[in-house]
Amino acid sequence: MIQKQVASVQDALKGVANNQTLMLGGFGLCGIPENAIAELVEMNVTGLTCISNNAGVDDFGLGLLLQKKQIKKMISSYVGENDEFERQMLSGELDVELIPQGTLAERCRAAQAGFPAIYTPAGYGTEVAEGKETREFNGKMYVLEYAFKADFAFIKAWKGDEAGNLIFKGTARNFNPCMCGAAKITVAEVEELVPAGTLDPNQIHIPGIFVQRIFQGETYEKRIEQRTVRQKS
Amino acid sequence: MIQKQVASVQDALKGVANNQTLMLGGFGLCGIPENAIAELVEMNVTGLTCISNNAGVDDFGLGLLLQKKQIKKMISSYVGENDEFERQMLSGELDVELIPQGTLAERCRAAQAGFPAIYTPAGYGTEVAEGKETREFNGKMYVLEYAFKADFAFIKAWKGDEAGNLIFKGTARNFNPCMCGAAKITVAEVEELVPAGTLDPNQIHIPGIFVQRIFQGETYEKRIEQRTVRQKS
Amino acid sequence: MALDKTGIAKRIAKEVKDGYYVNLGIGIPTLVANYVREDINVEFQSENGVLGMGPFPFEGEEDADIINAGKQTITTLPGASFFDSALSFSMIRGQHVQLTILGAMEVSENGDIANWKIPGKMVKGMGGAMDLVASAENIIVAMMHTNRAGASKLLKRCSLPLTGVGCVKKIVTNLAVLKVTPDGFQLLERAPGVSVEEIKNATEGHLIIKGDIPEMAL
Amino acid sequence: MALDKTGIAKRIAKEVKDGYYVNLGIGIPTLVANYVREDINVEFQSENGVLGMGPFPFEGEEDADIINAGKQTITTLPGASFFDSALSFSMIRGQHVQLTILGAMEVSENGDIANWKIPGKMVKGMGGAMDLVASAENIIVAMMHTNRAGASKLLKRCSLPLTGVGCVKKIVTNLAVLKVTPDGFQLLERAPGVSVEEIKNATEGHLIIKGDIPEMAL
Repeated sequence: MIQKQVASVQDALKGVANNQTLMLGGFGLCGIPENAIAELVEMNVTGLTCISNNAGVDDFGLGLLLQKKQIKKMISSYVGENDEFERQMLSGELDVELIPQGTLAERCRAAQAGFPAIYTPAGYGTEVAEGKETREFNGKMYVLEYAFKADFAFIKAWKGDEAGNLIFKGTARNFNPCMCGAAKITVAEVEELVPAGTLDPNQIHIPGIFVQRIFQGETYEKRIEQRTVRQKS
Repeated sequence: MIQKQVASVQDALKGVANNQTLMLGGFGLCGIPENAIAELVEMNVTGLTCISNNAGVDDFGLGLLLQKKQIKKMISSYVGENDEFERQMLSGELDVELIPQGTLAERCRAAQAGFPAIYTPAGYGTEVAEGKETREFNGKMYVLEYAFKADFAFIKAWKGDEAGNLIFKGTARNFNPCMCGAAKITVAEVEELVPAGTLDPNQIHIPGIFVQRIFQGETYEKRIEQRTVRQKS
Repeated sequence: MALDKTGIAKRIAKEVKDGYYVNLGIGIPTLVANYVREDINVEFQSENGVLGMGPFPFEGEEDADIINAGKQTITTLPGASFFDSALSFSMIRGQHVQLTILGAMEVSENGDIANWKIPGKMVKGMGGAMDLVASAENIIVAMMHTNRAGASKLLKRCSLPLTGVGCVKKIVTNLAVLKVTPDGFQLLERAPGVSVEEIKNATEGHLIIKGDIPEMAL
Repeated sequence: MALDKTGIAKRIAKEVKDGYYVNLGIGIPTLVANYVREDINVEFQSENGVLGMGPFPFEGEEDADIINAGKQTITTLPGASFFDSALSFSMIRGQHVQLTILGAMEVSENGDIANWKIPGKMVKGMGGAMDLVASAENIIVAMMHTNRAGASKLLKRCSLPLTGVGCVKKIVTNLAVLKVTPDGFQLLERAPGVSVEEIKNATEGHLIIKGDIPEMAL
């Protein structure tokens, strides 16, 4: 078994530097690498390009990095519900590349799986496809989209083991699996880190080969963005 | 919940006809749809094109269809250990397209995921790439390979539920997940079929949306091709 | 009388057929789930990674790890499954989802849709909408017929940046049900008490009116 | 004395470094697992869908659902995982596997490899070999230096259909360890008691001999 466990979030983020490209898992505030984000704030690295489906809210998730102007560019599919983001974007301080959500997932997966590019129908005929190569297959048009290149991927899983194996919970899975192994170094944080052999090999969502470093996060706030409930009748 | 359960292997294979293209899961004899294969023999459909990593052995798996000359063409990555196969291939009775194993998996996945084609480095510079489009990305050469088109996919899973959700066991997983939803109709057979709600939604390998029909196989021989053991010391 | 959002959702719910997997967008489409006939079997997919969505959780039972694409806390029904974003869009791109219902800012008479950006003003992003409209074979748009300023949202050509090209099949608004045809918007049904004239006046794109236009049954 | 298959496997085992994920082909490569140093941590991947392979099972404990790519029954070690063929080749194509060891029928001096077909005679297929050699950054070939007829398998140009082009980095045979360089096969080590002359005679491709060639340490 190849040991992936590191002692702390500080050890896990060694090598992160200004002007790097980072991938961050999560959908909205669900399944985001809270501890890695907190440490990025602490480290105060700047000029970051962040590949993440969303940009957090004003005071949580990637919003914390936006507040401190650590992010130079966001590559996302949806960035609503964040006033500071909107301000920085409209003022031109922040560079924003909006791409379709499925394209985002698949450009991560391409990087993970060694594919240089993919053909997707998403965005054909829209400004997302401007300047991009397009091609017809069986009468339908597709856009050529390239694999991402990133320095670090920050992943949040539910459980993990020393070997780097990961299990996700519910919809906190989202982009996390596709980003594992899609960057030079993949850092996973988990709510519960267990010894190798504890997890059922049949039920592992991401094998440890895609993970370079793993640690147990100190705390998780797991903030809910839209608390919707019904009443017991 | 959308009901996918059918009463029998006969119901599950309704619509299978001569000259169709079939996908069949399995690696060697591990994780093959034994009951569907037995029914294909029974139905005596002929002129089949079979997409399957291997072609079984002389008296089991796809070898049973070969014996009865039901197969016109095999698309596989490895076809050793089958004398009748070799005889039919060398005599020209059987058309054989050999393709790299990763390409086979990914052409299935492309069909499942709505991608028209993929670029893979596998086979570049070899006869597998002859007549195919090639292209350079970042100084490396890739071959353009197209998504498969198939009429039926026959899948073997360990457990499944009425909603068509599947869980695989061990290395019997192999090509089965990539073939789900990669044909017009996906037929899954399982060792144990349970009511919806029994399986943990977090631990489902293939969601039922990719499966049109599911049934519990009557028996499974699960033959071992290479029984290798060590002695207790 | 023009429909309210609930009315639009109720009318769209009638388009949902037995055995359909359905993706519901944010806003009016989300409401559709409440009005689907109870005697048919349908599963709702949310592109953030869940199939078999159920109602909102009871108070105190919310789970931050179980949300829909609108980031709302949800529950799941028996037969549900969770999966990652890649597999989720495999379902969508691979046309395994039978019906997509989403909102729009503009639709054009050739089926183009715009719903993700107002240049210089609002840029929330397309989320999964571009993947959905580029792949789905059956797309219904749920929206108000006109914007707050009273201008038509059913246009000859969209003025806003497009989300997808020639993809919308049907539109249900507060005033009408319309089908996108090669010749323009064909009026299928009127909202209760709404006249053809009112719909005509609220539609900038080419409106096709063939024979008597019945009122919607809700 | 020329090495036997076990000797070749032992020599190759020394190329396996701490922290490596390794894919072993069928035949001699499979034996390598038995000789890897016990003080280093290595995980074996098999392309049919398992990472963290252990030894063969004890008699009576075989599981038909747990095999390696050679279709042999195996066990798994703590930290193992099972996955599908697509994810398995993501590991390979994505260069997450650090070392690939496989057999060959022929290797050419520019690193081409042929190991899947003898036209008109033997066509077993390439299995995962074409994916492995097209993607792996570190490929070691394990084979006999000559074929049964005594002809060299280290050639100027392969005569058989290729598996991959310019991909082999190192070759360990029963006679020698060789590195593939832009100028040809560079002889690195001799098998115990085998002379440079013997290796020369058994090598059809261009052989580069620089300085003293040490004997292998096993």
